[in-house]
Amino acid sequence: MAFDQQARTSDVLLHQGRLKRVLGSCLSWLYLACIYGFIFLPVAVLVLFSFQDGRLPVPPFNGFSLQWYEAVFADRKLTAALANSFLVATTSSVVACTLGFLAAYALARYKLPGSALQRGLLIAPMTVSYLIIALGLLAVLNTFGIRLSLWTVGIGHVVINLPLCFAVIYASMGDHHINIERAARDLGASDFKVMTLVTAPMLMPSIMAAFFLSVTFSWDEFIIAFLLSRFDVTLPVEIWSMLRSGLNPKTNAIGSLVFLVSVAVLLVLELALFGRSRKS
Amino acid sequence: ADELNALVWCDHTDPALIEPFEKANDVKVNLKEYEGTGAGLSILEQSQPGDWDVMVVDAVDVHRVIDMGLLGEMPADALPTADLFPELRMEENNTKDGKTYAVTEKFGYNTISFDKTKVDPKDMEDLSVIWSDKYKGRIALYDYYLPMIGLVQLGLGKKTADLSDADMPAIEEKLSAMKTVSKQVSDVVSSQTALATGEVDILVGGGEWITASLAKDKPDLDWIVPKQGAMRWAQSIGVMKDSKKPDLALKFVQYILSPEGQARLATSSCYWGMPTNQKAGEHLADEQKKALRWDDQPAYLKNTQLYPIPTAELDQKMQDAWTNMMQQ
Amino acid sequence: MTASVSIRNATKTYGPFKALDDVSLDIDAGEFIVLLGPSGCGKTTLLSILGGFTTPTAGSVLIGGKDMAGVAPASRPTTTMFQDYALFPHMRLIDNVGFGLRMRGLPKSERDDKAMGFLDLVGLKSAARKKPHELSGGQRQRVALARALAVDPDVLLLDEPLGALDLKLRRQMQDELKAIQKRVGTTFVHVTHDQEEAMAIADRIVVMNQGKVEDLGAPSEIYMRPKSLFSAGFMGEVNFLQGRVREAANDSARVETPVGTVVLPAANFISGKPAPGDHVTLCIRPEHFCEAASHSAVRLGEAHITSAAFFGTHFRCHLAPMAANELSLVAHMPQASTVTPGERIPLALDPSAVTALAAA
Amino acid sequence: MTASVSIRNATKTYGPFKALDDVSLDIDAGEFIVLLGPSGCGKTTLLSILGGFTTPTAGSVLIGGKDMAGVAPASRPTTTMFQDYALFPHMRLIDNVGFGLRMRGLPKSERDDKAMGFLDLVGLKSAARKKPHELSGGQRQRVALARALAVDPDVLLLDEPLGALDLKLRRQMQDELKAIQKRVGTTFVHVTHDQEEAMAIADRIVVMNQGKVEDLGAPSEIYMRPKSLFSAGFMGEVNFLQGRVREAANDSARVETPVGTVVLPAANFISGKPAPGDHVTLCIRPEHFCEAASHSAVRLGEAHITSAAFFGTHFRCHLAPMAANELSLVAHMPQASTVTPGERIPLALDPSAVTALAAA
Amino acid sequence: MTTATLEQSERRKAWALVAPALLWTVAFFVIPFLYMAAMSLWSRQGRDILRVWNLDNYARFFSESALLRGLTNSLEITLTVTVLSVLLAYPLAWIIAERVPKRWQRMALILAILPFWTSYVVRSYSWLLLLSKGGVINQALLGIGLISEPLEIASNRTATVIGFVHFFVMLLTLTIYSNLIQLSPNYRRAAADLGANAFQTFWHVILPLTLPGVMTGAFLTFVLCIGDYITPQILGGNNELVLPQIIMLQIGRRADFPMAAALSIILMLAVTAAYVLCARWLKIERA
Ligand SMILES: Nc1ncnc2c1ncn2[C@@H]1O[C@H](COP(=O)(O)OP(=O)(O)OP(=O)(O)O)[C@@H](O)[C@H]1O
Ligand SMILES: Nc1ncnc2c1ncn2[C@@H]1O[C@H](COP(=O)(O)OP(=O)(O)OP(=O)(O)O)[C@@H](O)[C@H]1O
Ligand SMILES: [Mg+2]
Ligand SMILES: [Mg+2]
Repeated sequence: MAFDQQARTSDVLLHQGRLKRVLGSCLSWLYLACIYGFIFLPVAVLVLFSFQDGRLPVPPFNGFSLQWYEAVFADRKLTAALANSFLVATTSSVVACTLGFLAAYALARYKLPGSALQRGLLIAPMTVSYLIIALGLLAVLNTFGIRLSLWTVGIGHVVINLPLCFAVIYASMGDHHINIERAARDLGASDFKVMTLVTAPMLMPSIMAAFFLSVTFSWDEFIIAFLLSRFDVTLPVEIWSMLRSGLNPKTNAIGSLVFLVSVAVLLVLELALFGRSRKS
Repeated sequence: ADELNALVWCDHTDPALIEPFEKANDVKVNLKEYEGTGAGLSILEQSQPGDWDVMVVDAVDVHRVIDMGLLGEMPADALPTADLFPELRMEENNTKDGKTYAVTEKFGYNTISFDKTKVDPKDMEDLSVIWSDKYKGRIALYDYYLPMIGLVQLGLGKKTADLSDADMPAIEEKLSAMKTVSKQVSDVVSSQTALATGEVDILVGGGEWITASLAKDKPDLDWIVPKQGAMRWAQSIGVMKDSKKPDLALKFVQYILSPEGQARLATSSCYWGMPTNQKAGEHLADEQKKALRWDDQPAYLKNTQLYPIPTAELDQKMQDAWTNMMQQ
Repeated sequence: MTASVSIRNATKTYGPFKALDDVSLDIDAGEFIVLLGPSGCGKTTLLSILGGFTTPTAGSVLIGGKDMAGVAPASRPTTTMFQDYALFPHMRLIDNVGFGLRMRGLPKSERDDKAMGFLDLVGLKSAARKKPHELSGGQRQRVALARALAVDPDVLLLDEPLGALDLKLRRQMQDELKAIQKRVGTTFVHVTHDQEEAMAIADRIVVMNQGKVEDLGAPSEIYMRPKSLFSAGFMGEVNFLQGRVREAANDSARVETPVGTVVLPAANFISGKPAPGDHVTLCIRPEHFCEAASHSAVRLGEAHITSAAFFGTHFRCHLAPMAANELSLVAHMPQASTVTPGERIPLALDPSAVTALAAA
Repeated sequence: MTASVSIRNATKTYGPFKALDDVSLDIDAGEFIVLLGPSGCGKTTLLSILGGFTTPTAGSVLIGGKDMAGVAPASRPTTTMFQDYALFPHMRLIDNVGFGLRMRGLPKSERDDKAMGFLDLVGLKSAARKKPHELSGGQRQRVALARALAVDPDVLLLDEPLGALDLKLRRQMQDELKAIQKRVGTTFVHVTHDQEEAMAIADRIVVMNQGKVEDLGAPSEIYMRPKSLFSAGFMGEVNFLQGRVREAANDSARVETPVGTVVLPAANFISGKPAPGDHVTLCIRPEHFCEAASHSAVRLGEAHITSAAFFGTHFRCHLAPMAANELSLVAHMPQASTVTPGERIPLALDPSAVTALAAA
Repeated sequence: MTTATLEQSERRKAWALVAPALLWTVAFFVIPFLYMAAMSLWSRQGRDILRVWNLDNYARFFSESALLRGLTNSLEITLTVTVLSVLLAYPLAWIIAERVPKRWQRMALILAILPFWTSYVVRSYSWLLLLSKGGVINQALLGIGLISEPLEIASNRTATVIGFVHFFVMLLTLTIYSNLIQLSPNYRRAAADLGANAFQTFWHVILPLTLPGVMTGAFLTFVLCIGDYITPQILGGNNELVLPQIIMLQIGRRADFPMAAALSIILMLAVTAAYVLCARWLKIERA
């Protein structure tokens, strides 16, 4: 009985604290709802009007139609641009990750003169606007008479992604890995084998993170791709010229497609990575 | 397969136009699109000689390109000059010293487009509506300084061909007034979007090239040539002097000027416009002809003027005036 | 299988700082040597000079009689077991253990067989397909050992292999380590800063301090007859008592201290034969204070107990001798005794257990 | 300044898992209580229930006689010193220590004065303007202590405050902690998993295991008369010997074991009065095997020394009794003795030091 | 002898490893940048580029109000965007880290940055459709009677800012969240324990501790925002030009590379100024 009484008074006390907490969390959820609304509004509209029956992706919604998706798949320029984007994104990311990894490895493991300066230099492009990078490259490529192509776009994308890859991989290269590499060397592995059999696999999570970040950035990058390409263009540039050449829901369709595919890839990755992180 | 590099306006990038030529000649046509002569020349400056085979350029600017030594001569008899609308042969623009460097391929008008249910079409007959307060905040200005300044010149009751330094102060004043009453200054798609969403009701600088492709979905969109007249745009196509494949390039030009090519170009996905070859009419559907207002052309041609042709200094001034207007 | 090690005048400087200062050391084949010393004294530096990860600034290392100068870690007959085990986190245990064999070009089936054998040796055969993060600390340590042994080194270098384990597991692993060393016969050089661990496993202990070797010998030798104050203090709790030699005979000497006079055998004077007038420091371990009743004990008057704490096997007391009130001696009292702070007890000492060093 | 604490039937479940299982505990005002137990036994959970960071699933906490249900951490008369110290890295020491006072609205000059005083208490007055990252581990720990004491709590909760320090520093900080507690008189509830630390500082030790209190009492009580097998094993090394009560008198009982028969005082039977036929487990600490010569000792025949290691104050030996060869007993032999593996020695035992628990 | 060569060969190896990245950065970033800096000192005269060093471009920049306005527009918009984004993203990150149950946090975070993976260009354009007079927002608000006249939120600075904020809220949420969860929960407990209320805990402890992360994110926002061309071009309605748009005009309409270079250098100086202002909070370190 006495215990019961006590439990009840403490319940009352708890209740007052809880009221405040409930109010606080209500506000939190409200904010959450609003901001998610804000974040998803353009995507929702984008997807909705990709099914628009008619030429105008604006209200009112006339009805459901897949015609614009058909149009996307029939558009060989668009599919070519998709392929180009994929090629540029993966290639430039592989190059950026490789260079970033090697540099991070050297700077984290060896004492080199001016290593702070080198780190600064490698990070520097991160603090410069893409437009400036693109213009500088354009001017130099012009001067040397190098023809613009997907390659030059790729070069530009490596420039912007290298600092990113370097920073991410360098950050994960803790001193606690030194002994693991030493152990490998001690057991007879050559420098190359240490790097390929031990260091790189060990850092795979962050290398993959750097790679996917870099793919994301490259995939969506416009200004460099715009200024440094000529005939073969990447998706954002193609979309840009589609947008300039007239209004129609095809852009919505391609935007929605890219979104859905990215989300699918993301989910697969997330499941794979999540599965792993849960194990460890 | 051979490759042909063409520097073009966006209407040429429509596969419906290019693919038949590619198939017929087993070539791949690489297209780079640009907007505005300055941009085109800028691309040419960034290129090596021989990079380009064909170029499309505003008819009024052909001489600029010839003077830079970029365009090559074309055999006049290889071109269907006789089939073109007489007003569009434009010898003074396309030839120099008796040599033909380019040929006009498409034309249309920069004038006033509007939503006829939202504005009084009567008001559109006078160009001064573009700087009057009546439709304040409901006007979009097309973002290309040459035709826009030309329109202002017309609105001031002068001829574009006479445009000189002395006209600039008056023009700048009107530009400023236009900016004040306008909602936005925008490129093709933003203009279309703005018209279609009701963001604005009037587009200054628009014409059939803006409204024709929307005709089906937005039948209320209309355009008019006001009583002061309007700008006529015309684009020419020519072969580059340093082209490594002049024959193929000429073939391409011939294809574009052929009745079939002309019909396709006129109704290209990027924007529609009148074909210069009168025979193209046979290949156009009635509905398309109606959207292009095929039958009204004689009247329009009479009451429209070509873009002004500024000197380099005046061009700079006009651009500055335009930029100033936007920043105001 | 096993080899002797000889370190000659090894010095390692980092800028102006001497991490290792003219160290010489001879290790017999098959010996279990422990390098003992406080953090930063140079133990890891010495070990990595042996392993070839660090090049000495001066001096040389001979393993099995061969000079190791310029020989890369991989080519040395040594293997190192690192403090943090340094297991390859992305490989299964069997691949971890087989890594060295793989580098030596053994075909997969053969190296898997051998790796299995070594996993069996350390009792982890059934976990061969797990990854390191699925193991406990003690199990990881065993895998690291198996991996190091798998390449059949002559000398195994162990850098604080038990540092990360909790006390109980640590004691257990010490026994195992010692047992395995006996079985394989390899020379073990083991680094630790835990003197109990050193005593539990070492054939010989090398006490290091500030880059120098302070003491060297079997565990009991170092504990009972430390050659330096540092060594005495590091091997366990100790009371330092300043004294002066009053009389010196051939086999014993009389030392005057603040708490009384003690006669010590001459053998207990580490720094050489005592002479009258010498200043010495007596090292007295807490457990060497004994009940006055004991026959061989020297009485030193009485002392106050200022504080006492029960430590399981004994009470650890702070004593203030009546003769020198300002001194605070630490003494162990038997578990069975009843000690109450403030109490007065007779103080006595077993002279044979006292070591006399030259005064600092 | 100080207050008593009473925990009544506290239970905390996480889903199906009982982190804390019906724990009741009374702590006197001004007492130094140590919660001792292995990792995961619920020490932190209990502490954070006291601090108010966790709400118990059932049961109640009284501090100074007042029920703490629903009272927020800030309003409780407790302060917690966290395992990772949780010093605010962006504040100077003086601001860290003064933080609690600032939150109570003290004007700056006053709180700086007070903070200075507490920094002085922990010997860090001169570092007042430094930031935490400029300090060593031991110094940080002291700042955390000063910060916790500055708000003048009745009860100070310490979650493994010494866990991150090395052994030597740890022993030193233990002494300081104890001294400070004596000075300020605050009730200390201190969590650790190091039994030496617990013995060195506690007035009373609470031994916990799997969410339950296993044993409770003064250090010597728990060491000498553990109330459970777990408690016996956790407080130090111990030999468990299975036995059976043969005869039971009023004040003693005869227990038969594999190594011989022992007569134990009835008081040594923790689980109640022995009756013939009872199965018991005898807990024998290694130091309780003694020289057979001793008068009170019970002889247990002879034993082989299977291995021996010098441990400074003693030799730690593994013995195989002749009577039960499969057993392995751990015994401590005196420092002065000479033990050689393989040797046969007489085995004897001091029965008064043996505890008998109900067999597991 | 041997020791020296051993160390030398180590060093040579290390150089060989950094060399590719360094060379790439120098060849495709440093040299272009220097080249551009040099070019900004040339000038365009009619059809030719005058390769004589002079300060004409800079002089022109400071004398022509249209150009100068470009910089001030850029700065105003960028600062507004940065501040707004931080103000919106911080609470979001905080709620995800604090209020959302642990196992849903990852999900919530991914959800918050999911639109990142629609094409940037399309997304900006989508905002245009949302914000215009006949667009979804105005129609909806008119429909429920909240407003009687459509809001003027398209084709002006408001639209540009909204478009930018949308993008950077996602970016900042990610960075701020990762900072928040790295904080030991004991900081919060210690503050509460010492008598701080929720607000005080946040103000005195959580905020200062996450400031470096916030500043790093804010600086990145600044850099990316001030250099962006797409959003203002699509959403701004050309009613005011920002520096990148003016730079593109120099190239697109006149091939005036020297002027474009000069404007780029000015843009760069703005970024440098921002960097200097928040440098003491920025950190790129190894774990
Ligand atoms: N690369 C280096 N540069 C400069 N000083 C170093 C370097 N490596 C080690 N030292 C210094 O040399 C001394 C000895 O280091 P070492 O690692 O050998 O100590 P240790 O005895 O292993 O200590 P611990 O028990 O902490 O591991 C230390 O003071 C350390 O700071
Ligand atoms: N929030 C939680 N959710 C689920 N289980 C928990 C939670 N907090 C603690 N536990 C579990 O409760 C048990 C007791 O945890 P507690 O932190 O009290 O242990 P501890 O005795 O302090 O251990 P240590 O010495 O490792 O700190 C552990 O098994 C732990 O996994
Ligand atoms: Mg070390
Ligand atoms: Mg804990």
